[in-house]
Amino acid sequence: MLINHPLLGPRDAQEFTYLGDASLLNRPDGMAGGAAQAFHDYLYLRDNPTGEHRELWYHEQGDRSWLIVTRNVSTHEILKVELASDVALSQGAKP
Amino acid sequence: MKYSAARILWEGLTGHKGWKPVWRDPAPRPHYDIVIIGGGGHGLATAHYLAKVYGQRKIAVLEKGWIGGGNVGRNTTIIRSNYLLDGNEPFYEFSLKLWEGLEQDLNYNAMVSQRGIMNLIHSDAQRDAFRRRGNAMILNGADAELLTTEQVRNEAPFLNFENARFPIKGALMQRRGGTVRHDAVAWGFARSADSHGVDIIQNCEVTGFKIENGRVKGVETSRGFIGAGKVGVAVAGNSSKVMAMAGMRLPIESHVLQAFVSEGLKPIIPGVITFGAGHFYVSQSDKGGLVFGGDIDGYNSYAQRGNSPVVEDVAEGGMALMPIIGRARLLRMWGGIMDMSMDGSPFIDRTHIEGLYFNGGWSYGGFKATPASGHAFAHLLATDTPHDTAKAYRLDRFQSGAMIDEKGAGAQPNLH
Amino acid sequence: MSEQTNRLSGGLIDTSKSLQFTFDGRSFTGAQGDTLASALLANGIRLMGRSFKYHRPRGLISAGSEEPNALMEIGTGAYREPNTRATVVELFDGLTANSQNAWPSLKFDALGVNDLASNFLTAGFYYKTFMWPRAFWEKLYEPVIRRSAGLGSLSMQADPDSYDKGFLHCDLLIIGAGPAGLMAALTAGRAGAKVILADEDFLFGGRLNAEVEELDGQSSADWAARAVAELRSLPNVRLMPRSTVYGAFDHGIFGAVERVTDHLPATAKAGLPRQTLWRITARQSLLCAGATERMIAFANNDRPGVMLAGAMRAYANRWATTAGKRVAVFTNNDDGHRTARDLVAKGVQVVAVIDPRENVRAIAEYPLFKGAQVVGAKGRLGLKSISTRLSDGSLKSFECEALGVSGGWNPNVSLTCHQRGRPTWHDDIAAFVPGGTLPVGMSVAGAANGDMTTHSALQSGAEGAVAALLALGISATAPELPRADDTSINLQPFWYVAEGKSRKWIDFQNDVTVKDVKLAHQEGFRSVEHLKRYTTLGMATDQGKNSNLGGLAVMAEMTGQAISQTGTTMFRPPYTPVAMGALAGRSVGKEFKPTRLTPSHHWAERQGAVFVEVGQWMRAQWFPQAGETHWRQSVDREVLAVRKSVGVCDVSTLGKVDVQGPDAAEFLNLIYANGFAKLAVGKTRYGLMLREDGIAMDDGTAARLAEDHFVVTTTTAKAGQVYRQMEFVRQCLRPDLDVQLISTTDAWAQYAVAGPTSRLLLQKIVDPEFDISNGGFPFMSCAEITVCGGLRARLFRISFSGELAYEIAVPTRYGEAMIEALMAAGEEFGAVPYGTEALSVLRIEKGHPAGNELNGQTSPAMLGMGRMVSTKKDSIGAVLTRREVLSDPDGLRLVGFEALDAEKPLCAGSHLFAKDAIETAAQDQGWLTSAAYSPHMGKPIALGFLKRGDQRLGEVIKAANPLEGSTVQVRVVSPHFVDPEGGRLRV
Amino acid sequence: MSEIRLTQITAFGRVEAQTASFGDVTLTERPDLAIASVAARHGQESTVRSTLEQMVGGALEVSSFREGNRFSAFWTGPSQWFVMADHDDYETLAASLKETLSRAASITEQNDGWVGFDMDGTDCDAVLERLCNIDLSGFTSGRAQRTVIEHVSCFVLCRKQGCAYRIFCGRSYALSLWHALATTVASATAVAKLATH
Repeated sequence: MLINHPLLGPRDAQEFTYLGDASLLNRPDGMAGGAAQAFHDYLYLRDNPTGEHRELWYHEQGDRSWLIVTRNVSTHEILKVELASDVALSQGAKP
Repeated sequence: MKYSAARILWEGLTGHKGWKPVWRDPAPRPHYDIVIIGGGGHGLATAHYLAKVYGQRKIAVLEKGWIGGGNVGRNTTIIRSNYLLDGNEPFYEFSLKLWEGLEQDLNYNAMVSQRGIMNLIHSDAQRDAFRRRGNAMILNGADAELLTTEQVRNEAPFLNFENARFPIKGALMQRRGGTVRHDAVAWGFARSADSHGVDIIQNCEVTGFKIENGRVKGVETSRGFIGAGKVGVAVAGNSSKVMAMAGMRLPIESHVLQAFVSEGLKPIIPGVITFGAGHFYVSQSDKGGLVFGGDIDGYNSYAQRGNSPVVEDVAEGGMALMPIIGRARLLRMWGGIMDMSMDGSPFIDRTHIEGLYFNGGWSYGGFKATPASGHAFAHLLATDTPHDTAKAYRLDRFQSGAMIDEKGAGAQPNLH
Repeated sequence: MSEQTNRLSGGLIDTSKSLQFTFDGRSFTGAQGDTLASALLANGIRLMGRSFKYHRPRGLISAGSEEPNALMEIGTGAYREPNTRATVVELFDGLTANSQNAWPSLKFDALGVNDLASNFLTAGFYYKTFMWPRAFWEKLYEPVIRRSAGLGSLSMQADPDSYDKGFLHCDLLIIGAGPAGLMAALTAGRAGAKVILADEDFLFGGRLNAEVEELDGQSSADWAARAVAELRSLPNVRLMPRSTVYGAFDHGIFGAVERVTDHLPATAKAGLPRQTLWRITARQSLLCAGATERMIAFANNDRPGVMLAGAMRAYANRWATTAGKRVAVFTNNDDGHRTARDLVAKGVQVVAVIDPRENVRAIAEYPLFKGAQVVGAKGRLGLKSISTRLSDGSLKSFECEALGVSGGWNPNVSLTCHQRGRPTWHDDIAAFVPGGTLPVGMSVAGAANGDMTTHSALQSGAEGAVAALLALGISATAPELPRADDTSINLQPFWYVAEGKSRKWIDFQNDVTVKDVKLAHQEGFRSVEHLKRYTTLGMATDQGKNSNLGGLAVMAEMTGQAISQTGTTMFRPPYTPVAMGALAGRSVGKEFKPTRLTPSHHWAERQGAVFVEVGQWMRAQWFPQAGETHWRQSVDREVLAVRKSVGVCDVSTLGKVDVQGPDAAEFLNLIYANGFAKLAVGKTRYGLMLREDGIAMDDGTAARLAEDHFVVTTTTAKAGQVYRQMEFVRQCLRPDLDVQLISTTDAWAQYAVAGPTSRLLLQKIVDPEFDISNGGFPFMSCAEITVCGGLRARLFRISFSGELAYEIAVPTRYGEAMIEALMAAGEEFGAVPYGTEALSVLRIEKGHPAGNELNGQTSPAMLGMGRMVSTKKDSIGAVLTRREVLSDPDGLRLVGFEALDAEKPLCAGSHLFAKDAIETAAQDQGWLTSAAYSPHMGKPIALGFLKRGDQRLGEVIKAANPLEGSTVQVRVVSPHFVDPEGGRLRV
Repeated sequence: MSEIRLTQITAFGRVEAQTASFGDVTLTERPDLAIASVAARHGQESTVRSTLEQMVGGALEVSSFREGNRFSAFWTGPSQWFVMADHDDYETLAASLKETLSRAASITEQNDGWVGFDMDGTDCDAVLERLCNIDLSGFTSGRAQRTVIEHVSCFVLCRKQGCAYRIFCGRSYALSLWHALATTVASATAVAKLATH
C-alpha cells in the first residue's frame, strides 16, 4: 500500500506501524466518574466496519508522525490522510 | 452411504454410478429450532454435534456462499494444543482429542496427521517461557517435550544450525500436533450433519435479525425470513458485521492473514516447524507443497488478500531458517480474514439478546479449534450453559480484566 | 552425442553458436537462442516428464511459462532447481537437466502402476477410505502417499546463490512486450514518460517472434527488434527482459522478479546475484500479457507429442524445430490452420488438419478434414498415431509424431484478478476477459484484453498508453500504426470430444479428467471452488492457466448452465511461481536481521566475552577467565566481585529518550504510573510505565537534568515500543503539551559501575571539581559532569544490583576508551567486567523485575507495585489496572523462592503447587519466572508469581517441572534476597 | 578545556574511517561530523527554521537538505532538523545551538547517535534503488528522506542527484548497514557491468 503522507507525499506502507481505530484519540478522562466503563469501551470495543475506517498509522521509519488514514477496509482505497496532531488539536485536546 | 475401501472398489467396477451428493441441497423451511449462521468449519461442526451429541432436531446452517469457503478453506491446516493459559489449554486439548477420533466419528477421511509440531527455541528467556508452557500443557493432560538442539537436529537436520542469526537452542515439541486436510473438515462435518437431518442451505445470506422484546425470533435472509428458536452466529471474518445487525459492538478487529504454498516437492519436512523469532512456520502437505505463513499484515481488512512486505518478510524467515528452500518456488499466496480479538482468544458466549449466541474472535487460531468450538457451541446452544472447557471465553471478560492474552500483547489485535 | 534431427531452417536462433547440454545424463547440442525445450525437440526428445498422480509419460504442450508437463531439475549439487519449466529455460553451454518424479527412469517409472489402478483412484477417493484402523493413517497409509508426493526434489543443501532486492518507480509500467506492449512503450516513451517495460521472455516481441507475419512489410520479428532498439535509445524507458511481474498489490505496487544470471554458465556468474526481486511502484500500469492457448480434451490427449498448436508454430518459426517429421493439427479455429501453413512452409509434413467446423478452408497445401474430431491417440512414450472420426462417421487413423491442438485462446487475465477483478465472459472469443474492478491504475491491452489480432493489439497498446498517460496529465499521441494482420480466427467453442472411453485430460499435471469433473458434479461439488478443491483441478504449478476453463466448461454442461453462470476463473499471485530465495533477497543467514553492537563490543571481544543477542543487540553474556571451564564459574565470580568490590557492565543498550520542553514534567506524569511532576532537578526516579489496559509495559528511570529536560531510560527490549507510545501520547493525546522527544540510545556509551568500591573507582575517573561523595551526590542523584580531563559525561546514582552503584555515560566514540579507563582505575579494587548473566543474577537477588516478569501479562499489583500507581492523577493505564482481576488482593504476587535442597537447581517455567497437592492444572498456583544460582545466598533462588504469594512468606511449596521430570521443594520468601532494607545502595 | 585523556574510535572500532570501492562506486564512513538535533518548541517553528536557514544559507522546508559553508542541516520531521558541522565543533555544536536558539528549541547532542556514509559514483542510483524505496527521479540534490534499508532506519540525503548521497544510520547498526551497503554496491556494479557487455 501507499500512504499519501500530508507532508511527504506517497510513502510505502511498509515504513509505517499500524495501531488501530482512530477513536483511540478520544481517550476518556481518567479522573472523571464512570471512567472504568468509559475506558473499557474506549480500549476494547470497535466498530470494525467493512467500509470506511479511520485509523492510526505511525511513520516509524519516516518522520515519526502519527497519521489518521481514512481507508476503505474492503477495497484498501485510501480516501484521506491527516496528521493526527492536527486532528487532536482541532478536536480540542485537553487545554 | 457409508464410505469404505470396499465401496470404492465396487464403484470402480460399476462405473462410479452410485456416488451420491455429499450433502443435500434443501430449500429453507419457515422455522427451525436452531439456526446456525455460517457454513464454515465451526458452523458445520456445531450442527454436527448439536444433532449427533446433543440430540437436537430441526437445525439449519445458513451459508451466504458455498460451504467451507471461509477460513476453513484458506488456512495452513495446523492442529495443536500447545497453549499456555488456563483459559485456553483445556479447550484446545479437548479439540485435539476430538481431532484424534474425528474420521471415525464422521466416516470421512480428513487426513488428520499427527506428525508433530516443533516450536523452536532461540534464547534462554524463550526456553523459560516454553518450559512454563510445556508444563501447562502436561498439567492439562496434553503431551509436550522439551528438545535439545541435537534432538532438533535429528528431527530436522536441514535447518540452519550453522550460520543462523538466531541459533537454534532447542524446541518445544508436541508430537500429537500435526495437520489436517482442511477442506475435508468442512465436507466431513457437512456430510455428517446432513445425514443427521441438518439442512445446509448455501447461497443464503443473512441480512438481519428479528428481535422482539429482547428475544431473537429469526433471521431475514436473501432467501426470505427464517424463524428460529435460537440463533448461533459462527461467521469468522464477518462477526462485527453480523452482530452489528443485532446492535452489538464487539472487542474484535478484522485483519488479513496471508498464507503460502510452494510448488510440489518431494517430502522433506516431517511435521510442523514454527520459527517465532522469524515470523515463519511451515509444514508440507501430502501433495508435497510447503505450506507456510507468518504474521498478519497488521491493518484492518476485509479483503482476502495481503501485500508484498509480509510476503517478503515470511520468505526472509523461511530462508533464514531453512536455506535449502532458496530454489523452491512460491506457487500461490492467499489471504483469510481473521476476527482478531482484543486478547487474541475467542468468545463462545450468550449475548444480552435472549436466544442469540455468539462464537467468534478466533484470531488466527480457529482451524485447530474447529471440533471443540463446534462441540462447545453446540453445548451452549443446547443447554444454555458453557461447556467446561470454554468457560473463559466470555464476552464480558475485559470488564473484569480476565484477559486470556497468550502473547501478552495487550489490547491491540494486530499484535496477537 | 545425438544429432539435432528435428532442426529446421531459419528461426531466431544462432546455429553458429553451438551449445552443449545434458538431459538425464545424455549429451546434446543446441543453438544460441534455444530454450531447453526447443533444443530437446530439435534433438528428437518428446518424453520430458511424468504427471503427478498417475505418473503418466508426458511431453511438453506449450512454449511458455504455463507449461504443466516438461518440468525438470536444472543444475546439480546445491544448484539443483526443481520443477523448472524446460520451456522457459534459456539454453547455455554446460546446462544440466534431469527429469523428475520418475523412478528408476523417465521411461520406466515404477509408480506408473498408479495409472493401472486409476479406476479406483478417482477424484477425492482418499476422503472415503484409509480410515481403519485409526492408527494406520500415520503409520501406513500416509507414509505410502507421501513417498509418492511432490514433483521435483530439493538438493537439501543451502542455496549457494545470492539474491538482490530493489525498488523502482515509474509513470507507466507495461507488462508484456508483445505487439501491444511494444506499441504502448513506443507511445509512452516518445511522450517522455518514465516507462518500465517488463517481459518474462529473454527476447522482447511476444508472438511477433513466433509468427510469420508482416508489419509494414517487415517480418514481425524484425519490426519488434527495431522497436526494441528505439526503446533502448530512450533514457526514460527501462527495458526489463527476463522479468516476470508476478503480483499486483495495492495502490499500484507490483512485484517483479528478474532472472539476472539464470541463463549464464556457472563461470560467468561470479559476484552476481541469481535473481533480483523488484517492488515497482507504478502510477499507471498497462497489462499486455497476451493470451494462453487452450487444449481440447480427447481420449489420451496427454500423449507426448500432443501440444498446443500455437506452441508448435512458435517452435517452428522462432526456434526452427519440430516435435516430429509428420504432424497433424486439431483446431476449432483458424489459428490452428496457421500452424499447418507455417509447418508446411518449413518443410514439415502435415498429415492432416482436423477441424470440427464445417465452414472452413485450408490456407495452404495440407489435407483438411472438416467436421471431424480426434477421438484417440496412440504411443505411450511418444505419439505414434491419432484416430479421427470424420464427418461421414468413418474412423481414420493418421500416423504422426506430433499433434498441434487449438481450442482457442484465453486472455492472460491473471494480474487483473490479484485484487478485486472478476473476469467476465466474452462470447466472441469464448473466453474470459478482464472484468470487475482492476488494480488501481491498471488498464489492459492486446490479447490480454481480448484484442486477438496483431492489428488490434498494436492499436489497443497505443491507445492504452495514451489513456494511461492522460490520467497522469501527460499528453501523448498514438503513433501511426504499422499495417498488420486483422483477421478473426472464427472460433467455434469446442471443449472436449465426447467419443472415446479412455480418459480425456483437462489438468495435465494433476491428472484431472473430464470424468473427474463429472464425478464432482455427481457428488455435489458444483461451485467452482468446490470443483477445484475436490478434484485438484487448477491447483498444479500452472495454477489452472491450461485447465480451469476446460473444467468449467464440463461443469457448465453438467449443470445445464452457461459458463458465465457457472463461475469464473480467478487467479491469485504469483503469476508464475517465484523462488523463495528471491523473495528473501539479502536478508539471509547472519544478515536475516540487523545486529547492533555495543560501544564496548570490540573491547569485549578482545576479553574473550561470550555474546548473547538481546533485542538485536549483541551483549557480553559473561567474560570467561583462564581456568574457568563452566559458565557458572565465570558468572558466580562476576556476581561475587560486584557484591564484594566492584564490577563494570555495558548497559548502553537501555533505551534512552531525551524529553525536553516546558511541559516535559507534565508529560512524564501522564506516561508513568507514578508521579514525576515534583522530581527535583538533579534527581532520578524509578518509573513504572503501563499500557492503557493496566498491564505493566516497561520500567526504567527518568533523570531530571534541568527544569525542562529529562532523560528517560527504557529496557533494552522495549525501547521501540516505549518511544512509539510516548509519541502517541505527545501527538495524539496531548498535542497541547509543549514537549519534544528524541531517542539518544546510540549516542551514549553507558556503564553500570556497581559494588561497594564503585565510588572509589569513579573518583579516579570523574574530574576533581565534581563531588560524588555520598553527601554531595546521594542515592538517585544525577548530574552532567566531565571525566578524564574534560570529557562531557552524565552520572546517575542508580542501582540494579542492590549495591552502591552508578551509571556513567560518555559520548559513544569514547565508549571503548571509557571501559578501558574504568577497568584500569578499578584494577586496585579487583574490578571485573560483568555480562548479562551476572546482571540477571544480581537483579534476581535484589528482586527487580525484568523481561520474564514484565511479560505483558502482569499488573502492577501482581508485581507488588500496586501502590506505585498514583490515584491522585490521570496516567496511562491507571484506570484499567484497577479492574478486579488485575488488582485482586488474593491474586498472583511476585515473590522470591529459595531451594530447600541447595544441590537441586530451580527452573524458570516450573509451576507452583501447595506442598502436598497433586500436580494438575486445577491445583496450579503460579510459576517461576526467573531462576538462578545465587552465589551470594549459596543456593538456587528464583522469582515467580504465586497466588497470594505476599501472604505466604515462609511457606514451603513445590515447584513442578514435569516437562523435564523434576519437582523440587522451595520456600516462599521476599523477592529481595539482598539487603531488603536498601541500606547498601545508600552508603 | 583540558586535554581529554581518552581515545575516540569509529563505529567500526577503528581510528580511521572505513572506505570501500567497487566498480565505479565508493563508500566512505564520515566520522568527522558533529551532529545535533533541533526541535522547535510550540509556536517557534518559523523562528527556529529561519535561524537554521541563515546558518546554512538556504531553505529548510519539509524533506530539505542544505549544505552551507560551516553548517549543514536537514529536515527530519515536523519542526525538527538535524544540524551538522565539522568535527571541530563536535564538543560545542549542541551548546552553541542552545545559545543561539535559547528557549525556542529543544536541542539534543547527536554526534554519536548516528553514523554517516557517503556514497559517490555514477552507478549510485543502481545501488540506491536496491537499498531503499525512494523514487529517485524526484530525489533531487538537496532532498532528505528517512526510510528503511535492510530493516535499519536510515536518513538518506541527496548531495548530488545520481552520483553523491549520504546515508545515516544509528551508530550501533553501523556494521550491519555497512554490510548491506557494501554487498549491494558490489552486486549492483557487477550487474551494471554485465548489462554493458
